[in-house]
Amino acid sequence: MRYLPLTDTDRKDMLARIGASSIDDLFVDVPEIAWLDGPIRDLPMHASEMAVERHMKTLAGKNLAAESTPFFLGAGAYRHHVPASVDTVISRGEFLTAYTPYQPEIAQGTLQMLFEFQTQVARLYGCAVANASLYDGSTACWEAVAMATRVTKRKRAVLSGALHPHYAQVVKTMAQFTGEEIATAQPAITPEPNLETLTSRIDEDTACVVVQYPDILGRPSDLTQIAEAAHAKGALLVVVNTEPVALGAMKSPGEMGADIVVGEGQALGVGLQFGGPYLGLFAVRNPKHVRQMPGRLCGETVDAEGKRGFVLTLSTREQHIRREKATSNICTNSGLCALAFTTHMTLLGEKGLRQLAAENHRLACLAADRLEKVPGVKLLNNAFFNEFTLMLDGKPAREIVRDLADRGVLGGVSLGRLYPGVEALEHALLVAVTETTTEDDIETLASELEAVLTQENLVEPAQ
Amino acid sequence: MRYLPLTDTDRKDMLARIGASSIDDLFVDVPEIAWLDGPIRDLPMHASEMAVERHMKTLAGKNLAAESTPFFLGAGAYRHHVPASVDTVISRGEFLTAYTPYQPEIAQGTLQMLFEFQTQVARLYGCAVANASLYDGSTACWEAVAMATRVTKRKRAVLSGALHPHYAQVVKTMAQFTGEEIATAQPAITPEPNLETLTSRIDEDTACVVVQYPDILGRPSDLTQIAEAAHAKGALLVVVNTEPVALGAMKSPGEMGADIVVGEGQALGVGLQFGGPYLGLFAVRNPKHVRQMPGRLCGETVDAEGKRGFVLTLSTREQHIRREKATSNICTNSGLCALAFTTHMTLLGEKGLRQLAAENHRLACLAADRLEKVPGVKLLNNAFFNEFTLMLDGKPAREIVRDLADRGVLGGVSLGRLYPGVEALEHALLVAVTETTTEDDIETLASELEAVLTQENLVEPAQ
Amino acid sequence: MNAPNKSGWKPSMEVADASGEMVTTTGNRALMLEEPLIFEIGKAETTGVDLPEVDPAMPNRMGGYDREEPIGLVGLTEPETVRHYTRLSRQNYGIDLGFFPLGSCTMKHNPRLNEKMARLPGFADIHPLAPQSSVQGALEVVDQLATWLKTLTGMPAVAMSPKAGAHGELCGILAIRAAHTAAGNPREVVLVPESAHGTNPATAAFAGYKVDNIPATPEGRVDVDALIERLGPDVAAVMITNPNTCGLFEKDFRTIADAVHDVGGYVYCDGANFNAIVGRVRPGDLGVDAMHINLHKTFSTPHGGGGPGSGPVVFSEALAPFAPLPYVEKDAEGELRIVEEETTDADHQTFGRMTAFHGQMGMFTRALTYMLSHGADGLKQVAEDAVLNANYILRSLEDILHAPFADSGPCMHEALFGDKDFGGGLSTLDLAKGLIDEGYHPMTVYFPLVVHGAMLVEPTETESKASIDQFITAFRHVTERALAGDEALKQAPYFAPRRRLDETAAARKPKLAWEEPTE
Amino acid sequence: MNAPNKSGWKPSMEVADASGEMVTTTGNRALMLEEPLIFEIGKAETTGVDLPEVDPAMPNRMGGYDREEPIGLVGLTEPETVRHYTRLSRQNYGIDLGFFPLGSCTMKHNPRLNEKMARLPGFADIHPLAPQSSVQGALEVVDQLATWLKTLTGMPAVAMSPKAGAHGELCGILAIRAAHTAAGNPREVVLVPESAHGTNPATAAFAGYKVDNIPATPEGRVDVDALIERLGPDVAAVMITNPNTCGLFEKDFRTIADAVHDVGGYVYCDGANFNAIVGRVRPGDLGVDAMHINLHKTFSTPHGGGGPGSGPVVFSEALAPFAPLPYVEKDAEGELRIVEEETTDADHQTFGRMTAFHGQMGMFTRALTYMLSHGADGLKQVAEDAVLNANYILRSLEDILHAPFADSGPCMHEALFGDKDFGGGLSTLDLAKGLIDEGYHPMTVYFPLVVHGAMLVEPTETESKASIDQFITAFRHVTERALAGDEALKQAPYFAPRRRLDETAAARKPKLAWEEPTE
Ligand SMILES: Cc1ncc(COP(=O)(O)O)c(C=O)c1O
Ligand SMILES: Cc1ncc(COP(=O)(O)O)c(C=O)c1O
Repeated sequence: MRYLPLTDTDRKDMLARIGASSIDDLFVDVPEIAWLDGPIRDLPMHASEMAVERHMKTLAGKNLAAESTPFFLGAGAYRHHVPASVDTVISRGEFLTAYTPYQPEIAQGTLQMLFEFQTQVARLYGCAVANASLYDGSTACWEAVAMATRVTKRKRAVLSGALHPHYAQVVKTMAQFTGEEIATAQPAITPEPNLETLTSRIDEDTACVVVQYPDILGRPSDLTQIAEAAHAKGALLVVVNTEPVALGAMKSPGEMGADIVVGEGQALGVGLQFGGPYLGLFAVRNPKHVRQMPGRLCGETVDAEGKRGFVLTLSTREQHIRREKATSNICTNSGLCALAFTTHMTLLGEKGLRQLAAENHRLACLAADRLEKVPGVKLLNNAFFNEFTLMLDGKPAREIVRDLADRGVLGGVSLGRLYPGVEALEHALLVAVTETTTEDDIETLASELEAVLTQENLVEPAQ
Repeated sequence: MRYLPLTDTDRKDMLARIGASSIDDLFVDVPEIAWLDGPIRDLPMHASEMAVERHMKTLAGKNLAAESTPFFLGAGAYRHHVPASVDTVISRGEFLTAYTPYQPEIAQGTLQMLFEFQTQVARLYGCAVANASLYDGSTACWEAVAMATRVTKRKRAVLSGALHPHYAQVVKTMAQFTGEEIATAQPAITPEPNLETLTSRIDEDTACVVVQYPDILGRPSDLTQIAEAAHAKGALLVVVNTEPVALGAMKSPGEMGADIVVGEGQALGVGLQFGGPYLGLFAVRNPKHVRQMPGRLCGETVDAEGKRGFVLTLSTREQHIRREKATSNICTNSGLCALAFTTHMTLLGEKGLRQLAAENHRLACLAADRLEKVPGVKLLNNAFFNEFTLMLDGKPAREIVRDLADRGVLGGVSLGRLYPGVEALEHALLVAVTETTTEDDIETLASELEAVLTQENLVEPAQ
Repeated sequence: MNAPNKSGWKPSMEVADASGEMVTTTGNRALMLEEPLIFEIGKAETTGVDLPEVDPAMPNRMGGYDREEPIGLVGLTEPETVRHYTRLSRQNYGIDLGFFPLGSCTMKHNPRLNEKMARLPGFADIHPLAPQSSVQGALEVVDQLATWLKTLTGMPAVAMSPKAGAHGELCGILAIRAAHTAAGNPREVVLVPESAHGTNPATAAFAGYKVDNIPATPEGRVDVDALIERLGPDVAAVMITNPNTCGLFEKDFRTIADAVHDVGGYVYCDGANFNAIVGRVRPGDLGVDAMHINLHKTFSTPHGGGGPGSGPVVFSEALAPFAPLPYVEKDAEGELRIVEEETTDADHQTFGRMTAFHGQMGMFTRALTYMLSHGADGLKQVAEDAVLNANYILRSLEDILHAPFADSGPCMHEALFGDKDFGGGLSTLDLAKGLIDEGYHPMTVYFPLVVHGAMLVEPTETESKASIDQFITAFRHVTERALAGDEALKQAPYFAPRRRLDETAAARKPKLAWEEPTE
Repeated sequence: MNAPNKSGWKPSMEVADASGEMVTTTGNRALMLEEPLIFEIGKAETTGVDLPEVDPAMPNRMGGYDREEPIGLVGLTEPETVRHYTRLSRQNYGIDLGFFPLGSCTMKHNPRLNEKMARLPGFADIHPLAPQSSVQGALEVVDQLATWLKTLTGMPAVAMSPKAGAHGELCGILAIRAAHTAAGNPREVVLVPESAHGTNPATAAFAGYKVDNIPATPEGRVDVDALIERLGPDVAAVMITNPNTCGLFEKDFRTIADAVHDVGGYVYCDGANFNAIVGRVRPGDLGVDAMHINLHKTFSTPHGGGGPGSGPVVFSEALAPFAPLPYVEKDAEGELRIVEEETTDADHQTFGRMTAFHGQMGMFTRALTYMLSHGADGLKQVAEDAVLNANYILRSLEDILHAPFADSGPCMHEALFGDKDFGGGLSTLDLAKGLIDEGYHPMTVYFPLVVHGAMLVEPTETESKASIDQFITAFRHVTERALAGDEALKQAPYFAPRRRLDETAAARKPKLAWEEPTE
């Protein structure tokens, strides 16, 4: 088999050296009850590269790739153009086939890139320190809540209703086992987030308040106001961002007083990938909180000759040293996705990121203007970055999304998909627009949406 | 622009250091008549990666990729499965972005791989020494003729009629300028090559006789017999091979007495690529002929500490040293294609190459049997490896190929395409079958061919 | 790029060659190249993308939250970017470079077909919330992979969404907790052997359990008697790694499992070492209730310098109803669909959602490609060759190194050694650094904790005999130096991009982000 | 892999560190790894592909030509293969690693988008003889690229099939010969300046011409008077490189061209250095009849360690009819088609076919991608930055190095130096090897032949100022050592994978293929 270098002669020679008469001798400690003879049934035998490639291509061919269709999905996962050189970098065997940098003398490549990554994330978020990545935005969100309870020694977390529902669910899942109390709400369908309602829920037992920026409906909020309210009660402000590109145009959460900023990084370098692997970003504004952070941290130091170098540091927070007292159980994180993110960010730089953000916003404004003109469509948002909420007349948005898909347009994410069974939300459609969206795509969406909405109002469908 | 690191500040600073007031100062030696102001007209301005990618993908989308259709083309370019790891290797920046290994101390990677490549090619061809590659099989063929004239000091080359017509044309093109006399003929449509006719054309003025193996119609010949005839007259036997996989099953030209063996190497590692870049292979049986060889040669040596290493050697044959007395004018050759070839060959090894050849032959036999059953189709060949000639009733094969293409089948290469205007050949179709051909593909070709041939015989087309 | 005096390299730190005669001003040593930080070479106004200039007059509907202060990022053009990361990469060791016997981490070859398949737009360029009819092929990947995992482990259910091994552990423990809770009492304690990986106790604690350690026997296995002794109604679960982190098969796993089940507890198996038995042993036959599988270990998805991984969890009948959302199932018409909503029948009492979307799709495509490549026969061979290679190493080094469990029977996929008898104050660390100079990535050191100065060597099945033989020669050589107390080893590595790094200084005054030097 | 004692490395040749204390048995030095030949580690029975076993009973219709003897090949599995070539690659220098100022070779960054586009199945997986209706997109690539080349050069026609620069030269000279022949007399002589690249005289000779040298002036340009003097009815053509290989623009090109035309000769321009003027100067305005363009220089297709290249040739009206087959043209319906047959009207007197198919498609897609990326404005900037960088280097080193043409005006894309005044018998070669230790690929040395100990430095436009500044510092440092006669330089490089290699021994007893050692 093409991945197995031992020959039968090798195997014989090695068994002889070991003093075993057959390979079965090496499995003597397996109890009889668990012995199998022959390869496990019901599974195919080995196959050539060509045969496997055919099989996988057939499966891939059954999916509608975003690149081949007008595409407007967001809701926590954004499609951006990833420069070709990003793949060159992450495909370097020295990065791809390395492990966590436990031996820093021969892992400076990974370590220096992580140090650069941490710096980029911290600056993007307006924070002091970022870690070397977590699994994704949603788990980072839980880690932030858990950290806030450690820092404040309080158990109650207030979640904004406009936090991505999957993120809220992850937090609630964890909290049901660990005793945190999670106060949450459904998003109110209003042109602007209602901060009063949110801040009124903060009390003396509140460890943190968790707000998404821009939120699940695409609306920005005045984080300063929430920060003040939280800090007044001794609580921390946790801000979640699912679209890092937004921060190329919009004030950072750190600048506005967030204590912990977490987010999803897939938008840069990583791609859609049907939801994973993604990239959890985690940063704190106050360097004093560093020792409460979850995950790996890369730090600068010097070698025995005085040359600058990098190492994983503060590992006494981590499971492999601290075991049950660790700040998190995370081990393998999203190293290669961090590399993709940092490479993309390096290509962008301050200038490119700002341009990218501006271009996203420009096209989103165009799309909002155009789509609002479709009869039966209303734009909810007063403000947005590259994603906004449309209110649709007629049948639930979830069905409209399916109708659009039948016409070859991936028109957005319905709130019905995100909040199944919640009637109040079922006519809302989230539409995301990025630099990959063309003006033709916008026109196609507008006309197909119009067709779908009109058709629906006919007694006999035209088709 | 994304590929240009100088900033405007850099440019200003650098001009100052140079003592120039503007960039125009550096172009003062360009005569006024050739000055242009502003970017050249009629060309577009720079574009983003995304825009360029879209443009190129649109063009790519207008071609019918072999992978997406039953595919039977050969005639000097063969489609084989290239293992994914080949692309990993040739994409390594250290290989991809290196130059010809002029500084051997920091080019051992390229040099050692070339040494291994030369050894593989020499063994495949049954020769003593192979060079480090030429452009492609057709130019290698001319180089062989030119070398034979140098070795024998004679001017006449006898070309087999069954030599790939493009190769014969290249030889004739060159010869018309350099005074060689080229004796050539058209292929005779016979089940076996007629060696008598060929050997009868060899005389005391003949520098070499050039034979393809298997030939353009897919037929093998007894090279031993030709070698004897050639050697009897003091001429060299040049053998051309366009399908290296064949030599995993068939006797090598070197074993049968060929003096110079040349060929096309694209079948391994390189791919179809619409005809280029390809890989010219060149080997000699007699090591005494080495100093008459064209192209680069990599040789083993030692470094100042006695460690084994590799260098380009015998460069006194080459243009950069020998100038007008060089054995060839070639400089840049096909280095990266050689790397792809050698990587693929290393993955195959003796065992894999033999298996690959056997699988090609098995499927070709299957196809020949099946296609012969189609009414109006006759198999010409008595013997073949993975390509054979069919004689088709009715209209010229060239049109039948087009009809098949309209039905989504790339059914083969018509001799009409290769020998335009030669009526005697216009009903012949070359069909190549490789391990990438499925039994379904064969069935599809058979039934579509039957449909096309039948349809043609109807007075009113069914369609 | 590479501005002078910008990297950590100071001009005064010239490099001298062996003879002390040759020095370089750049700090480079031919192909071993120094590289500054992007912040030292990049510029705010430089970019490696071509996008329209920002037009301040353009409509702005961001609600007044414009970012006015500089972000503090720098850019590089594409040539500079490719070079920066290429130079950095060359300071790294990877499997592609040589033997990487990092015990417990299973550094096997990452087949390149996997990489190619994962990049097909049909897999890489689809949105997790795309209409399900438009991603049936992706759901088939999930479904086929799930089938392989269930069949290989002999377990009836699998949760695909966990993002790595530790996340899988969490998934398993949360299901156990949910099952206990559903039965009326979550219980308090999870038992974890001393030799367990740090993620085991950390996970149990993260899920709200108290952790009790179980001792190991002198032969390197779980002390069954001590464990059974400790069992009681407070014990929610035991977490046992099998094959364990000493590289041994837990012979009495079934006995333990039965005893745990008898007191109403659940058995969590850490399946990080499944690669030793895949295709030969089905954990389902041993009484396992939940087990995570690191696709990035057993099924060859690349580690990428620290992730991403993927940690699907197989479940027994008892735990299956509690599996997390979302999951993929076939509906009546045979169409695959993603179940994202809680339902409340007996078969579906999900403990909830662990992550935003459906799991590590990019790893699924790679793992499935790997499984199809090997097939059932190949996977069995994988386990056998991995075990053969490890035993070969164990028996080739046991005469010279302390091999504490050499008499405990054959090892599985890894061979464990200890640091006894080293001379001159030399340690496991010194030996590891000596191996770096020899061109190897060191084995895992100081883990598991049950062996002093532990060295855990895992060759995997993708290493050739010649490679292992050369490693044994080098390892013996460095060991001999350690036994002889060779002082020079204390300073190793000599030839790596950096000499030993000061980890204490790094932790004492953490410098975790770059700051503009104040001059 | 890496069996002990298999590579050139002998066990006795241990590596010592700076202190002489640390040695390795493997010959490796941490990340600088030794690697044996495949023939030393591979086996005839090992393979890295999974194909059916050969069935001897299978039908055999090969006519009795079975290969019975072993071929002598060896195989490696995929893990071994990837590692073998990765280790080898790490012994190579490339643009991705650092500055590669190889004069005349134009080692500019190879954009990764180009690589990605060339691999699209719609380009990479199409057959050269596929029905033309099925490859219209490919023909559009050829056609669009042809349009760019004609527009950029201001020439009316272009032949796309030549496979590299030298093949392009051949194409041009054959067209010239065909034109002369058509006019009744092929003529005998081609004039070539002393400073020309070796391919120029070699090509002329290959095409059956006698070569006469033209001297250079002390300022580094063609001696116009000598050239005009030599002109006559026997002269078929002059071949002039512009910008020339001394890095200077041939100011009098037009004068020369007119004089050549006056005697009925043709002007061939070696366009290898077109990168210096692209977008700013159109060779068509200077009287050129034929010029090849190295897509692998000016238009960024990668050199790949020695190729492949691509050398399209632009033609004047006079030569256009003689262009080789095949070519792409638009038919009446606007469909593109490949013309493969000779036709015999006045507009089509092709000299024939130069290569089997239509040219280097894989390079065309890359070059077109590059052109579209830069656009007309970007290409102009390319030329300007390349020239700016070269002049910056010239002026930053002329005080310390012999710069023979420093007073001849600004240089174009490359700066030329000579070896005057080195001490202690040190040479250009020693200086080059010293730069290797500093982490650079040396410049071109001993070419052009008109300058003693020539050093031709071509930075290209894809180098940053910081990179060039560091290079200048290092170059000055090594030059100072050369001027001071520093003996240590004679032994350089010290840090590369190999010390200086014995080229004389290699040529004396050539060993050009591996042979099983006889023991
Ligand atoms: C035995 C064991 N358990 C659990 C883990 C954790 O897995 P992951 O790193 O994927 O979270 C590891 C990883 O090193 C391990 O070796
Ligand atoms: C001036 C000059 N002319 C011609 C050539 C030959 O080009 P190629 O190597 O593509 O055949 C070169 C390449 O080095 C060159 O520099």
